[in-house]
Amino acid sequence: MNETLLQVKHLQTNFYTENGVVKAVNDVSFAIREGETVCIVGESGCGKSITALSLMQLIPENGKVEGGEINFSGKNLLDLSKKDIRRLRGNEIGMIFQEPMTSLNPVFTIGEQMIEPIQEHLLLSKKDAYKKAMELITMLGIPNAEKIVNLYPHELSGGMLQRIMIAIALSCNPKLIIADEPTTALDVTIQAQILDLLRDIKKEFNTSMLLITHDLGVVAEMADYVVVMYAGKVVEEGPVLELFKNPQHPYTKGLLKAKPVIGERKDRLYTIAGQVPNLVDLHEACYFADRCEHAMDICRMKQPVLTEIAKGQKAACWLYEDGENR
Amino acid sequence: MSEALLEVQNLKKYYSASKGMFKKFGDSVKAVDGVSFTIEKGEVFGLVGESGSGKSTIGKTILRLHEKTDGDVMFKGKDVFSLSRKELRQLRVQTQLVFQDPFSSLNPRLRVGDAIGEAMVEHGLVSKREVRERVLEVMDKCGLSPFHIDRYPHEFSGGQRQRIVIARAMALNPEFIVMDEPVAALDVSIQAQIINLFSDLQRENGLSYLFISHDLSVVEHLCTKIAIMYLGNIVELAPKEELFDHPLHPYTKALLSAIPIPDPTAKRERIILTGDIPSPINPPSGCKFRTRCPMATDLCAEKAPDYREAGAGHFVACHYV
Amino acid sequence: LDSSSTKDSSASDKKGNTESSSAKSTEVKEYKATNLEALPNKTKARKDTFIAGISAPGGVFLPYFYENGWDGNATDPMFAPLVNLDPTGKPVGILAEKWDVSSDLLTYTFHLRKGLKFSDGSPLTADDVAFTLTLLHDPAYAGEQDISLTAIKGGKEYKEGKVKSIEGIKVVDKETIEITTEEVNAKSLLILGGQVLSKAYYGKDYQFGKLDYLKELYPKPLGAGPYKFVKYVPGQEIRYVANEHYYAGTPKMKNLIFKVIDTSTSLQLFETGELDYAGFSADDDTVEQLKSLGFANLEVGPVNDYGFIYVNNSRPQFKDKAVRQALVYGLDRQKIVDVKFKGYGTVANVPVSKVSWAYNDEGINKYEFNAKKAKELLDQAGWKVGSDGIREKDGKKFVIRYLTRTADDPIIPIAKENYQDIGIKFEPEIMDFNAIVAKLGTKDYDFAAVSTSQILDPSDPVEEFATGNANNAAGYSNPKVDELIKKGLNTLDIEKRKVIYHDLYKELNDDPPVILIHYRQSAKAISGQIEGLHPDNFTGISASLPNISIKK
Amino acid sequence: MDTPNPIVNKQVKTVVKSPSIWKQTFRRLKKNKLAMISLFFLLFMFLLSFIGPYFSPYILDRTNVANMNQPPSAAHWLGTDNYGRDVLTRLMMAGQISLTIGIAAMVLSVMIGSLLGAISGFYRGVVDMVIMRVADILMSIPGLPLLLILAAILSEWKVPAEYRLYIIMIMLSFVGWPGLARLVRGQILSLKEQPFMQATEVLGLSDRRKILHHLIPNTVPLLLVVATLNVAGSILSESALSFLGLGVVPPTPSWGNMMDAANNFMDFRKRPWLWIPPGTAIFLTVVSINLLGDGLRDALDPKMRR
Amino acid sequence: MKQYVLQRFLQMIVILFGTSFIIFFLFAMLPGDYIDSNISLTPQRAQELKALYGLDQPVLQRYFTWLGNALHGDFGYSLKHQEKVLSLLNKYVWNSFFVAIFALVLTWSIALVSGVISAIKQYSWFDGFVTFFVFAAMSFPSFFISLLFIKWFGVDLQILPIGGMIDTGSDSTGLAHLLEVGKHMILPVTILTLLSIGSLTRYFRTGMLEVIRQDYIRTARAKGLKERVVIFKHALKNAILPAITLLAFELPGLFSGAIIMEQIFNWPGVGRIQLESVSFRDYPVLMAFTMFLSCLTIIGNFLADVTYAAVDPRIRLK
Ligand SMILES: Nc1ncnc2c1ncn2[C@@H]1O[C@H](COP(=O)(O)OP(=O)(O)OP(=O)(O)O)[C@@H](O)[C@H]1O
Ligand SMILES: Nc1ncnc2c1ncn2[C@@H]1O[C@H](COP(=O)(O)OP(=O)(O)OP(=O)(O)O)[C@@H](O)[C@H]1O
Ligand SMILES: [Mg+2]
Ligand SMILES: [Mg+2]
Repeated sequence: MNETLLQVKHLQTNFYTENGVVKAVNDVSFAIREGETVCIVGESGCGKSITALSLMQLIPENGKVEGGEINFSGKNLLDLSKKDIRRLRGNEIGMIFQEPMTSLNPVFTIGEQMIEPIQEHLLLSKKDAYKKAMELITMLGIPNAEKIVNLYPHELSGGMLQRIMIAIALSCNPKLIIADEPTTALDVTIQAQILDLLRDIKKEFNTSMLLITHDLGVVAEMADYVVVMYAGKVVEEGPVLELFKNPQHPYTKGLLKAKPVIGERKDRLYTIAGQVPNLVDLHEACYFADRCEHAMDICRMKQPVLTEIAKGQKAACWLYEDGENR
Repeated sequence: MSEALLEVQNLKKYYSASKGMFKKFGDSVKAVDGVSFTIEKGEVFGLVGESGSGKSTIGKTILRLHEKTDGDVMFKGKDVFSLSRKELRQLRVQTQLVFQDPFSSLNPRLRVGDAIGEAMVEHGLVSKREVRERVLEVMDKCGLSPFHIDRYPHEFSGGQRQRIVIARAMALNPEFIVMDEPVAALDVSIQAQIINLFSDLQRENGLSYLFISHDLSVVEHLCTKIAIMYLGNIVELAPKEELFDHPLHPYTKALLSAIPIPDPTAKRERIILTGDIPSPINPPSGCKFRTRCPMATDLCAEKAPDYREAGAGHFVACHYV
Repeated sequence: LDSSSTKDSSASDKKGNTESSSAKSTEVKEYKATNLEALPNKTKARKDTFIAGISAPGGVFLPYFYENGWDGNATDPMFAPLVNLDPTGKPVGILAEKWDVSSDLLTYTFHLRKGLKFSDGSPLTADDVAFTLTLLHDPAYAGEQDISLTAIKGGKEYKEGKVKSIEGIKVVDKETIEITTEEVNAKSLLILGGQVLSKAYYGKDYQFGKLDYLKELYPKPLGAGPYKFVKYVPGQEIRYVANEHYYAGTPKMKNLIFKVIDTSTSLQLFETGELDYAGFSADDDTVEQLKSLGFANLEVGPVNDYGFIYVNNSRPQFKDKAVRQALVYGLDRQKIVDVKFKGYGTVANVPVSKVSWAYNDEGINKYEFNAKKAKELLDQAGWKVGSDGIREKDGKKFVIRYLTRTADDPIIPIAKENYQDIGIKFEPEIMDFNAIVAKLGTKDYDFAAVSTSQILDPSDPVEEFATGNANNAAGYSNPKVDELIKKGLNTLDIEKRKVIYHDLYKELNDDPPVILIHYRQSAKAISGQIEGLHPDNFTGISASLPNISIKK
Repeated sequence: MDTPNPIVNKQVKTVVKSPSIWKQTFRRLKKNKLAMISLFFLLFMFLLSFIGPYFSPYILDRTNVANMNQPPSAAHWLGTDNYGRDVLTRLMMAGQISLTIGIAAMVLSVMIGSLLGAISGFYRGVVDMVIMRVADILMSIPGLPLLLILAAILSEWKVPAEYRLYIIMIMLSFVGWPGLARLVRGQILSLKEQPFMQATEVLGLSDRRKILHHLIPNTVPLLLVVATLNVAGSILSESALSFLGLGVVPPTPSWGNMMDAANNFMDFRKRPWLWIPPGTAIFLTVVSINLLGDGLRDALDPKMRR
Repeated sequence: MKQYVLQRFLQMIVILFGTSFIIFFLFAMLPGDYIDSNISLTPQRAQELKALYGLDQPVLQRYFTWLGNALHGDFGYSLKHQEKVLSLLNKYVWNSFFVAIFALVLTWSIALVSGVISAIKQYSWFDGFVTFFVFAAMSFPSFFISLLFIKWFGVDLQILPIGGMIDTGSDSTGLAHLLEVGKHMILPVTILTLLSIGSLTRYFRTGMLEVIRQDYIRTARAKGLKERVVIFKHALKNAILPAITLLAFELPGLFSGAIIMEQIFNWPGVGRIQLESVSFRDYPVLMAFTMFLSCLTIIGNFLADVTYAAVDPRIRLK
């Protein structure tokens, strides 16, 4: 059994806004073992990206990690000095951002931006770094690498930019890759190619991966373990097979039902009625209760905790609590 | 028989590729290299293809955000590129575009409510007093909550921004929308909600779409006609059922085989594309796909295949079908 | 914007010293250096160099041709004149041993000293003098010397190209030159006896009507003064070295430097030993400061000019003599002087400087500030106070627009207040010098502040009051004055002229063409280790340059 | 049992009006202590300048030579100048002029400059060429002769002193716009290429709206800096213009000409009460305008919201 | 690109003609001419002199005479200095240039660093100090600050010369000369730097405040780059865009001389020449100098446009 590489415990990240405190990540815990791929899925706006950014300690200025622990190879990242964190970033933890267009600096060429971490962490010469950058570009299926390195971000298509972001994240062979929707802008053939690539890397270097995606197909292909989030909280988690076969939480069930499947050709897609709560004024209750088909009185009064229901599978739902806990 | 809403004929769009402004190198990027299609009223036209094959470029060019290089675009029988300023302004109400990248297409200094509402007021669709109500309505349809209205774009998650952009386009009640990856950033439940909204609008208001997406399951669900693009050209175009049931072009086949299935236990056979990935700056001779095509022959290198009708309404560009 | 082309005030003040017979120029106060130990190290380190300040030389080092008064100062040490003024303003011979004037006062004969040489060793003869005067008659000559004032016989014809030489200029022998003029003019002597240019050097390529070749020589001066030119560092300094061919012997001080300075920091430059000599406009702050230095010899005395306000006599409201008198009575000139010079200025009532031999204020009305009197005079003149407190006559308000160059002109607040009190509206307006001059020329003004340039001859400042004089910016006309002006120039006898000018001053005092404001003083600071320097009001330091030395 | 709290805000039918941008900005500004102090200080300066003189026992322009150059005392809190005038009274009167000029010239030049710059950067092409070339010409004509000529014309037309002030303000902004316009244009050029501007095109917004609501607000930080710097510049250049006969006409005081009155070394060394008060007034005004500008900048920056 | 440059070049020529025309006429409109400024001349003499200098001709004719000569490279003689205008300017302009260029480099480097630090440590004591300092320097007129510095360093401490460019009477050459000039330059350069540093610091600070909150800065951090690199490379290049325009403004400034500073420090620069040319109505100097500055302004603006497009690849020149 591989060792745990990353252990997140009770992570709490809040944003201070005019309208109040946004509890974007609210007591989130999970772990990633070496060589394991953990997927986070969940409602858009539920705090997936912020969770990832909290790990890198790159949350926007008006936000703050206010509690919890992030243990990475035995060190609590929250205790590290700025310098040590910097050394980890890009080198041991690579991150792929969700919006590639705004995430690349418009005034530097692709090449200039790619060689930076290579030079910084792998200490290669500029020439070698360029060579490596071009290799990466080719590896990610973008033709004409020598020309691409001289282009500016706005001259590439969305998919190309996303692959550039992936290339940057992979460039220093990190131990952990955090990928925030890495393949949304890619066509399926390229996506398949990239997923293969990620898998190869994972196998070869025993790299762990935190994958955030909406595409349940991708989850099914890539994940070893899945964490489902809703409104800043983990509502269910479990090994991928279990979870797809046997979703427990009503939200997870809804998610799986909502996905259009090739060849099905339904008239309407299944949707979960209602809307996500405002993360500013959350009350003591199950946050999903208002949209839940099985909502009970208790759901509106007390928050369920994440408990193990089946082997390795946990859910936070009153449906599965024993009577005495109520 | 439904009328043609949008007619695109042999559209070309080349970007001149240059580094900075001093050194010119290479030729132009042939982002769109002769594309023709027709979208009828009430139709959802899917555009699928390789990343970088020119989908977004088509979307922007037919709405005259870029100047074309060649070809014709007719909207409701009028040439889009020869519209007067006034006519163009009318076109802007009738047509909309949802950008691929939602964040950068939102003005960082504009509150979301204003971003959605301003065009409505500008075009006199609602009065200033009513606008807020109308905005809330649209937001609700697109899965946004009322409390979002006074926030600024950077305070949203990727998916929420996507919904803002969709709401902004919907607010004008257009007849035709270009959707550039509108649902890629959305989680499936919201995605379902939005897609349902799209089909409702299509059904009830006769709204037409050019729907650009990588997610073939969504495309299959929503679109009536689908075009597959490869490197600036449409390689196959057919009604939905026809395309999914009888794909002809080898690229289409590869594409369909690569769709990830949301079932971890599923076994699948993927057509792996190997070979050099060509660049739009100097595409390969003959058939552009030949470098990666499992069935390429010498003929493919010599001659570009004709774009022809292989069945009823089923067009394809390949020598071997 | 220092735009007057007058000579350096700091180097041109007269020392009214004790031997002077004139009883009027006695206000000079001297303070001797008390502590030579305090001399700045820089000064102490200088053994054979004397440094004086100069404001803004332009680099044209040729008398008559420079366009910039400072260049005039720069040429003084290099080019000696035939005749110059002594510290009392009377002519003395320099290169000319003596001169004779014919009894009809029309012919001047200059007798040059024997064996004069230019600084390159070449001889200086009457030919050079003749050449100099001829050059000034050349039609291409564009300098500011107006030789026509002397009315040399045949000069006009020469200028027009009708004759080949000037009839009135006659070289008698190597050392004697005779110049015949056609009009008596008390000022001709100084013009004719000006600085001498070498014919051999400056006249080599001379052709009638073409003077451009001289431009080449502007930066390479050659004269017969006590110092010769070494080097001009543009905008920085002019360096000279003692001229061994100087007629009175090689000057004792080997090196002379005119350093370019700005008046706003000249005090600091003197204080830190960058300058051996500096002149300042005197006020109590400056004098105190200079005294406190301890190492400076200080002379505080009057300056050879005066300040006044032009009044446009051609405007109806100022035509009336009583009104002009009222305007003088109504202005607290003492206050202006006090504010401006803080105890070192006096109110002017005579249109000549106190250092001039012509100065005489006997029987002169002092026009002490008297608002009541001013009001009476105005009332009499028909200017009645209107409802808004402003006087009016024939429906016209009494408003004075006053043109001045600087915003901190003390006349502005004081005149505004004073005139307000007697019912006149005073509107100041600030303008650049050239614009004011242009307005004076077209008589498009009410009041304008001016200061005279250095007064070499008492006639200089008053000539323009003559009716019809083209420079009569005041538009003043008084037949009696016209006559006295003419008379003053028609004799060369100083005693006679004194009387004439006294009469003129009395007349101008009663019927004032302008409002005289101030006489000012200057503080001249000389480093304690310098001996023999006696700056005067007519030649500045140049007269004593041959005599200075460093105290051992 | 109390009723459970609704977790989700049900669609509120009664539409809450969103606070206007100005109200919101001011609310945020209020949280910035420095900016508020500055705001109050500026208000204080205005009151002092426009109301203060009425409480002064001294008549503004009355000279009193017997009383000249007095150091601060109980009778003259800030001493007297070399005409014996009360420095405090003059300081307050001067404030009227300096504050007006500083702020009005700033507003005017920022308006002209940003608008022309935006138009030029937005339309490019011929419009851009014309505006920029006019700017080039204006920038290459030396200010000094231009101002001298203006002075000559004003005096020719006998424009009364009190109106000249307005002309100077217009003049200052007229001379000042090309620089600002170029700065703004530069920013607009890159803003214009950003996708959100493409989005406005898709929405069919009018050019007016694109410029005024989308482009210029994004240059606000720059404009605020220029504006605040401009105030200092205008206050000081007013006195420089006085020398050319364009500024306020003495004896009317302005902070700038009060400072200039102390331009010799002796006043500088011996009579600090002549220059410290106007200098400090300018300094504090400029600093508070700037801090206020900073505060506004932050308040208007959506990403700075807390 | 070539076409763009050509087009701009043609525009430049047109503008230069326009400017020369405007300036000539403005100048002719100024009350008083060169001769008028000499009050001691008799009217006849003044008339003669005007004829000699050609000042009595109609403006248009004078303009075309001037233009004709200028096109032949002949800018005439200075009336005041009686020297060829070009050689006159050449004598003084470099003195101004050297002070200006040192001040420029100093200003930009200090402003850059302090502006950037102020921005990333917004509202820190450093930011406060910089703000205070910047505005103090801005609130006092330049002559005032100059006098203050002269008093401190020249008179009280006596460590720096009060004015001029060389020690009086010095004939030093080579290195010694450079050192000597350098010493005299310290105060003028400091003053010029102080005067212009304020606004620039502010510009950099705002530019930086805008940029450091962008997503790509986050990316740069995520790559594990040193904070220094993140700020001074990634953020700065974006923040510096408006500064390019500012830098272009500096080009003519390098040669135009600083009138007040030059006067107070007796710096033999061209500022004084320019001032004189205006106040004496020495039109050949003024025209030549203004045309020179116009060229520089236009070139500066052109360079700004080109550099702008080079630094910001999103902008395309048309
Ligand atoms: N700077 C911010 N200020 C205030 N709230 C913020 C900020 N950034 C994010 N949020 C809020 O935090 C919540 C979580 O955002 P996050 O980006 O983590 O969502 P996500 O799960 O990644 O969603 P998506 O799948 O749509 O990207 C959202 O509700 C969002 O509104
Ligand atoms: N502004 C531009 N300048 C130069 N080249 C560009 C520009 N925009 C796009 N391109 C090029 O045009 C081609 C097509 O781009 P486009 O954005 O249309 O692709 P796409 O099909 O939308 O891809 P994706 O699915 O990745 O978004 C790409 O090769 C891209 O590099
Ligand atoms: Mg996200
Ligand atoms: Mg795209």
